[in-house]
Amino acid sequence: MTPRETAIALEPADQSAAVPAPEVADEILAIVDLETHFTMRRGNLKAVDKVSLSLRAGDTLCVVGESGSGKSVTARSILNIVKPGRIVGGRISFKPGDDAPIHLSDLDPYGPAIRAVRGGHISMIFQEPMSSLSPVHTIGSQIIEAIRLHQPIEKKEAREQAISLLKQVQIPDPEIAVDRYAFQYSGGMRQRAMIAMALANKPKVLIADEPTTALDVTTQAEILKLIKSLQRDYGMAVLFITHDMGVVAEMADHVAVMRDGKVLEYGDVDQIFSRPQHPHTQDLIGAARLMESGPAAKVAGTLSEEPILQVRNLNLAFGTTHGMLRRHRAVVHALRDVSFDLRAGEALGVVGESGSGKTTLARCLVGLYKVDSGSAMFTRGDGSTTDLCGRGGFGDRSLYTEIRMIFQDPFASLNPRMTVEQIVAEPMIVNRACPKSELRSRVADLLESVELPADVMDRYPHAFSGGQRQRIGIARAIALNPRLVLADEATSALDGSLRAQVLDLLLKLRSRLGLSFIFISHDIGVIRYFCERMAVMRRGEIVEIGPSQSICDNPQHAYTQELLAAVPRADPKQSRLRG
Amino acid sequence: MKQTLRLTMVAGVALGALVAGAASAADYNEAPGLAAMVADGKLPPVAERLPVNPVVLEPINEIGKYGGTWRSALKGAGDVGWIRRTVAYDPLVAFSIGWDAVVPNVAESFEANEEGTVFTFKLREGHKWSDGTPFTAHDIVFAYDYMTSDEYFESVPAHIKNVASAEAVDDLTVRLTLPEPNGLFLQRMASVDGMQPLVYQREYCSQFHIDHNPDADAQAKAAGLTGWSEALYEACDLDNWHDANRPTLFAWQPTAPYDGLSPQVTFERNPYYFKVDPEGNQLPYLDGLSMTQTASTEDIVLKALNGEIDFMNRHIASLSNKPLFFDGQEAGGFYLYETVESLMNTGTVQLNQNSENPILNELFNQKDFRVALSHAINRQELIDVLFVGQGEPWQAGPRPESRWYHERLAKQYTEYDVEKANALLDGIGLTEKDGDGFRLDKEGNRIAFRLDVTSDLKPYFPDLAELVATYWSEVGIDVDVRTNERSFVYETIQANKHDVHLWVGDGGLGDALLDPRYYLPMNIESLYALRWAKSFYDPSSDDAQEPPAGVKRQHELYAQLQSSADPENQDALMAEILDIAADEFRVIGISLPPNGYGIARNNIGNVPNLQPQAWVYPTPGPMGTAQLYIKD
Amino acid sequence: MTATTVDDRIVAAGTETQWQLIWGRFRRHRLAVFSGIVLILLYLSAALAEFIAPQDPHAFNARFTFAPPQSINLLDRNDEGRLIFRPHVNGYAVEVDPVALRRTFVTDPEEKIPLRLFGKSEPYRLMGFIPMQHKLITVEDSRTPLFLLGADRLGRDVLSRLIHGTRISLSVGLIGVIMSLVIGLVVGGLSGYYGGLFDLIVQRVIEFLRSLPTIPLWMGLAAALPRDWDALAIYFAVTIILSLIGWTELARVVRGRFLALKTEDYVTAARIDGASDLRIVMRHMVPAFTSHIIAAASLAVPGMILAETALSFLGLGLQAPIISWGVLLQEAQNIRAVATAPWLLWPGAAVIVAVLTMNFLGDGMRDAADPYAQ
Amino acid sequence: MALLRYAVRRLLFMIATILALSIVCFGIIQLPPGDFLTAKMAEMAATGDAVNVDAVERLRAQYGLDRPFIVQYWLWVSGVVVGDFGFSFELTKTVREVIGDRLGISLAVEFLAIVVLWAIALPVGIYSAVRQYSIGDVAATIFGFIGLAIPNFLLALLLMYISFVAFGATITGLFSDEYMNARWSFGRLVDFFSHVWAPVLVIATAGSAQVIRILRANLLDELSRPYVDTARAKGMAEWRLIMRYPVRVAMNPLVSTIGWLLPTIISSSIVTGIVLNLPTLSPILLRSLLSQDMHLAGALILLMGVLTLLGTLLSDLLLAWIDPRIRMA
Repeated sequence: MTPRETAIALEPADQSAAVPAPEVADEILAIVDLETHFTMRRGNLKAVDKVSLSLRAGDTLCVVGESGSGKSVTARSILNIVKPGRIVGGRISFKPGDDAPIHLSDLDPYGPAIRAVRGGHISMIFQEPMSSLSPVHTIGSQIIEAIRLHQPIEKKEAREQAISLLKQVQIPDPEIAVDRYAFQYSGGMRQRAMIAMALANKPKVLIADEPTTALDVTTQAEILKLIKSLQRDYGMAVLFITHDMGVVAEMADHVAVMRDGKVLEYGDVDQIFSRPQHPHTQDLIGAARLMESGPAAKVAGTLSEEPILQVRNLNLAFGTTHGMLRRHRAVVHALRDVSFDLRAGEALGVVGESGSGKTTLARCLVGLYKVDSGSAMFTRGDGSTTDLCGRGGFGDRSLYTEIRMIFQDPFASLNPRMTVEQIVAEPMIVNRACPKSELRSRVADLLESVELPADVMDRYPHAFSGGQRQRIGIARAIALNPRLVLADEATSALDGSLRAQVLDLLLKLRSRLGLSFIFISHDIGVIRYFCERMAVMRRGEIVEIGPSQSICDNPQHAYTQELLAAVPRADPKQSRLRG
Repeated sequence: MKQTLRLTMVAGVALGALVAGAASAADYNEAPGLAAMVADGKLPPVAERLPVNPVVLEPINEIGKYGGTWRSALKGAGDVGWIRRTVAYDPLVAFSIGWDAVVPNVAESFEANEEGTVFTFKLREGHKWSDGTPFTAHDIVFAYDYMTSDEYFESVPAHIKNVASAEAVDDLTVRLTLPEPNGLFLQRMASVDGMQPLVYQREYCSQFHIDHNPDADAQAKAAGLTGWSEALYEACDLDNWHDANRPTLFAWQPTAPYDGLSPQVTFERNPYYFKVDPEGNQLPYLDGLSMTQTASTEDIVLKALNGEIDFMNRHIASLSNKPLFFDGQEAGGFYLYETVESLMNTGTVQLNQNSENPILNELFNQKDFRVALSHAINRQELIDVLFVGQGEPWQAGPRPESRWYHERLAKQYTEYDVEKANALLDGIGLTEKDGDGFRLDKEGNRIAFRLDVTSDLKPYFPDLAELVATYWSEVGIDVDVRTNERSFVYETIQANKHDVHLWVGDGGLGDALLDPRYYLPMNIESLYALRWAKSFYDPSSDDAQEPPAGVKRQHELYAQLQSSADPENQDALMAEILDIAADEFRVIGISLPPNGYGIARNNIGNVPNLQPQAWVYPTPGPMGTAQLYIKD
Repeated sequence: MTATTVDDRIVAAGTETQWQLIWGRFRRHRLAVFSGIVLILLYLSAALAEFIAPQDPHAFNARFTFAPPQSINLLDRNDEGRLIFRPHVNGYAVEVDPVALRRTFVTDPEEKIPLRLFGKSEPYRLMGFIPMQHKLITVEDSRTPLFLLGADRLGRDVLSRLIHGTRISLSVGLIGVIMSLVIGLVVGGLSGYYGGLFDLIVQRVIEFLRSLPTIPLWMGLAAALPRDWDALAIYFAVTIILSLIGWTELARVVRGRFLALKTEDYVTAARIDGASDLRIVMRHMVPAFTSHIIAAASLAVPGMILAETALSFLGLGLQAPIISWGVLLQEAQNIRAVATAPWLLWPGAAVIVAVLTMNFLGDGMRDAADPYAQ
Repeated sequence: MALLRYAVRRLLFMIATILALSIVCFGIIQLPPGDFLTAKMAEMAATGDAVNVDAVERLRAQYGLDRPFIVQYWLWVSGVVVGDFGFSFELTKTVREVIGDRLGISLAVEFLAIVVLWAIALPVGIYSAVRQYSIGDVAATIFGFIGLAIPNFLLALLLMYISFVAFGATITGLFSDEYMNARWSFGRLVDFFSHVWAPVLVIATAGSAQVIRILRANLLDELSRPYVDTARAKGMAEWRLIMRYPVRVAMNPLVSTIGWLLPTIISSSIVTGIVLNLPTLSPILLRSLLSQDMHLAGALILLMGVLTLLGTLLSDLLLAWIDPRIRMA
């Protein structure tokens, strides 16, 4: 670490608190020894624990960390909207150039002084553009309100400004769009509208709290590009919160790595990526880069040529009705002529953005949805074949012993009212796969194979973190010695290093148990890391299918190319947005 | 005290009748409002509006003055009884205020033939309806013709049923002929139903009659009614006050009709009313009445307490409300006047001696059983609990003030004596008891019966029934008391399905002759022996049952009484009926009800004190409500 | 990488069952906790009515009709004039006012009626089967008056009647809700789980029932009850009538939960485990909404209690000699009682307390019903 | 257009419901033993007036009460279809006249009650959600629920007595004597409001708790939504943003509560109307039920059911209208 960096990025756990923040040139925002606490039932949670950061005018500072690291709370502390938490220590100073610095943390969080800063000098955009916009007010009225809160102008004039803001964020037909509601916008447009609102009063600082996490990767690329270009136009400083090292590499001038409410490391982006100091930073970068390699080396054994599953011409259309008015919408073709083969022991990745039909495909294959036409012939352990999508299909529940599923959301997929033992044992009980007397030891074995200690058996899911829960879900999936596992976004809810751990666990199990996988993900990196072959889906169709590596290296379909191009690389040198 | 009361009442009546007879034409005065109308030529002068020989009403206290409104209240849409009592008591012949004589009223005079079958009433010359048209014998004949025809919408009131024919001898003379002698006919004509023939003005009402208006039926049906008869009935009958256009003879005529919808029913002075005070002032003194229609008794109570009720006792003057009104007198500017209770009992416990249940029937028909149950009741305690000690133990016999007071009937078997009761019950063979101490009947079952009671008539009934049941359980008789809704109770008793019935004691004062239901089974309300009663009033009915000798004798005596026109003879016959009633002891009484009360504003004049309270004698009607006035 | 990485901190012991978690959340709702305590006391006094009530609720006393409440004095002077702890009430001097038709009561400071805790009483059976001879509060001489909340028109002890009324009133609500619950669970569950035409019909029926004005419906049904039923049968019939509408709300809640749970991942997971429909419902769905149902049910109880009083007000429903709050209030629903014997309104206070506390308790339970929601 | 189609479909369904409702209504009235005439006779006996027994059979035939249920129902309902709601035996008026006389004032009282109900429920609900678990929340909640907890008749009775003792005024009815039968004028309006507050208060407090509860729950949900933070980050003042965003959103589902509030409102207005002697349909309904005046009672219950259904429909349509998510999605 260089001396300057030590002064700013502290190791406050063991160092004394009161290191004064040095003056930094062009500093527009200074956070010194910030402490934000939440009062919980079981005591005080120190969400932000003596954090010091500095943001320079026109600069982009990325704060990166996994969930629970305190990065969002730090961002929110700047504008003091941390309810129900409270800032208990430190100082946040906003230094608008010529004027005297404003000590934001000293201001009454409901008072007019801080309200003048909020949305005026410092704006903020959030992770969920849908829920961050009022559902019952037009986009226009929300932007107009933001304008008129800080500028004494007439409604009409504010409306003109709002339209021009929408134009700046590249929303088509801004004159019409201004009177639309959030639900009439697509996800990317909503985030653009949020940005427009944040820019309404030409702020000096824009705080972006994971603004692209909820978006598809292609949309993410557009939004990042937009932020970058607006930053230049407006000369703003941007404080960018993210968990994605790829995004960091694309966006940052400076990087702060956080964990457990503390800043672990701070530095220039190139330096962070090329010479990370802290092991956690190294982990994060390592995990991000891991996804750029294929699986072949990691899986032992050879692939058989025998297909375990032959999917032919699956079609499924939803005639959706929406809302109370039950107005019939256009039919949505969730699956269109989907065909592929899966060989025994192979992992096939299905990649696509939201709405591409990939999850529908998984649900059809486990009998949760009935297809309109097509078949999925599954070769069972005894050599017989069954059409998973046929009439009889899952009427034979014993199929579920051979085909198992891992869910995306480790919180929702475990019954919170059952102990780990009950959850993992449930498939064995209902399928009478294990004598009662041996259940407990079998569960212990399974937990061990997912690298959890056996003594967690009597605990409830709420005691576990996301990664641990996903392991429990995996233990449940392999409990019956299945032959085919469908993993539906199994790692999407996990942050970088955790994701890698779980993927490695799955790889281990895959080779040990000889499992076949259909691995569904929106993250092409994950697929490349885990699957020999991948299928790219878009609007219910497979647009391209083939070996993962060759698709990634040499995509044929335009959509695949677009998809690959949009993936941020965890290497600032490859960044397309800077310079 | 009671003796004096009775004397004064009789004296008051004698005087009233005397003055009424001695009316003379003089310079009449009228209300200022009417005088103005006369001056404007909208009304004929008062002398032309009054009959040649108006009734001179001797005021109870003093000559009044004109003006003011009498405010009271109606409970719900079916409270026509209060209108009858206040506005509409002006029959051909009326009860004296003391309820011991029948005096001329609308009729100037009347006479009966010796057999008591033909009654001739002379009307007053120049008597006019409220619209100024002459009131004649033809109006009465019109009413009788309709009421006795098969087309009459309701059923025929009893006093009309007995009229064979009505004829107009001349414009001012009407003659009623009865099919058989009726000694009580004049009393019936003076009763609350006596106005029935006087409300059908021929000119107005004939428009609804098919004989006079061929379109009447179609018009009625167009209005949603079942036919012309209903339309006529609705427009003109005594119970109906929906029609403000109908001319009347009463002191006030409706302005806002009582149709169940108007929140307030109002009446205004009838400029042609036929009574004057001794100074020649045309009555009534009051300009009008207003009655607020309300669904809630408590609303009326509150209005009374707040001084918004001028003179009233109906609905509100319960025993339990008395302390409330007593305390509220000063604040509300009213006082409590007393009424003489006409009921002879707070509760008549009627064991159904015509019960369909053979076991109970046999038990109830044993006099010793009834006597035993009577002795088992601690009447003094009941009086203390329910009536704050007011009243005395009393069987079902006429009140002490009554002409027909019968001491033995009233007071026998009233002492509380559990031992005696047990001995009597043992004596009729009810010696076996079950584990809970209840006696067993001859088949070895517990003697148990039901008492369905409704709280609608008297709020204390459920309590009274409970207490009686408690006392009886102490002598081994099990009574299951149920508080029930009144129409259920009514259905049960009509079908003679009841074991025991609890009601009050009618026939305590002047109504003893007309309604001696508890002294002998004679009408549908004699619920201790309905089938025997039927053998008297409806012998052709399938349900009629031959009564035992004593009751049979009573029926004979009452038939004689009804056809006797001689009051002395009537009294003698009544005395014999009561003797038999005392011997038979068929109805168990509880206690003599204390006098009732009502509330009157301090500035209301001529409020009667100690007037009898009854329905047949529709209190306060017989006082002549036209003499009420508002003091300065 | 090993099993013990950064992430693998176990945040809590993690062995709390759902009910322990619910309790933890529930405790934060102070009003609900307080209400729960009050309700426990109410139900206790209902269960132990015979023991707690100082007198036989049916015993009348001619001398003390409309006697006002006596207050308990804790201290007394002994023979030497020193203050000592001797709880007592004062006797009354009673006069009959024959004009106003009432008894007037003047507290007699000389007559001191000492109170005893757990004193001997007439033998009775607690809850109908436990023979006992002691009561919570007694007076030495059972003929001396003890009317802590005054007496009614027959000289019966209002406090004792109130306590005995608690038994009926609180159980009407409870039994009614249990009945509603059974109907609501079956109908709502089937409708929510299977959906389709059955769901459609059930939804329409519920909508229809909810559009019926309740009071006329109750009136019609209550008036139609056979009169020769005994008191107990009428009591049950009344609760059935009350639950006739009540079940719709519960069915709605159950259906809603079913619909929500059906799409939960862990229910899908159970299906993929190969669990049968019955097992999915019983093992995975029912435990998840039990707490919601209890909360909804506890919110339905006060409605039933109020309905019972409303029926009594209209002269339908339960009738004396059964003692319920509604029946007791029936005696107080006149100006006379409000003006001259306001202590007859105590059952009204009991209704208010019960309804309020049940609402708060229900709210607290509902807030805590899903301890896993964030 | 979709709104229109939706409305039409709902209307069609409503007609079917109303038909079922009419059977139930007529059935309810027929449930108690006896008929109008037994009830009438019993009542006369109970006021101490004499009963004219012979009339019964004849009148029974006149009114058609001796016919089987289904015939009576058919006669009634076939009239209802063409707008003839039958005849009130007791008031000897067509049901239409009776209802026409009282409907306006009944609706006025109920409408005022809903307005007041909201006026109580909104501030209490908002406050107790924004300040969840504070002392103010506890106090506001108790205040909001006390009206629910007091039986309507008791509250009405107490108000009646308190206003008598404290102000020497009887607040029963809706008009003083001098305005009772008068035409509408300014004076009468003032008089109306000097009376109507009591029943409106009773009815409103009986229903406000429900609304408070829903509003509070909705608002608690909405308060934690990100768009609240967005508004905060814009620099809006706290209360202003709460009123403009989460409250505005939480209000939407409340609109649809109007529909199912109606049965509560109607039920409590029946009891209140009786105790406070309002010239509304309530006392008439009670009386017609007690006297088994079946056409009138049937029509009134039917009317209430239809009003409830209409209210539900209107509030659903209103919700669709005010909530862009439903209107335009």
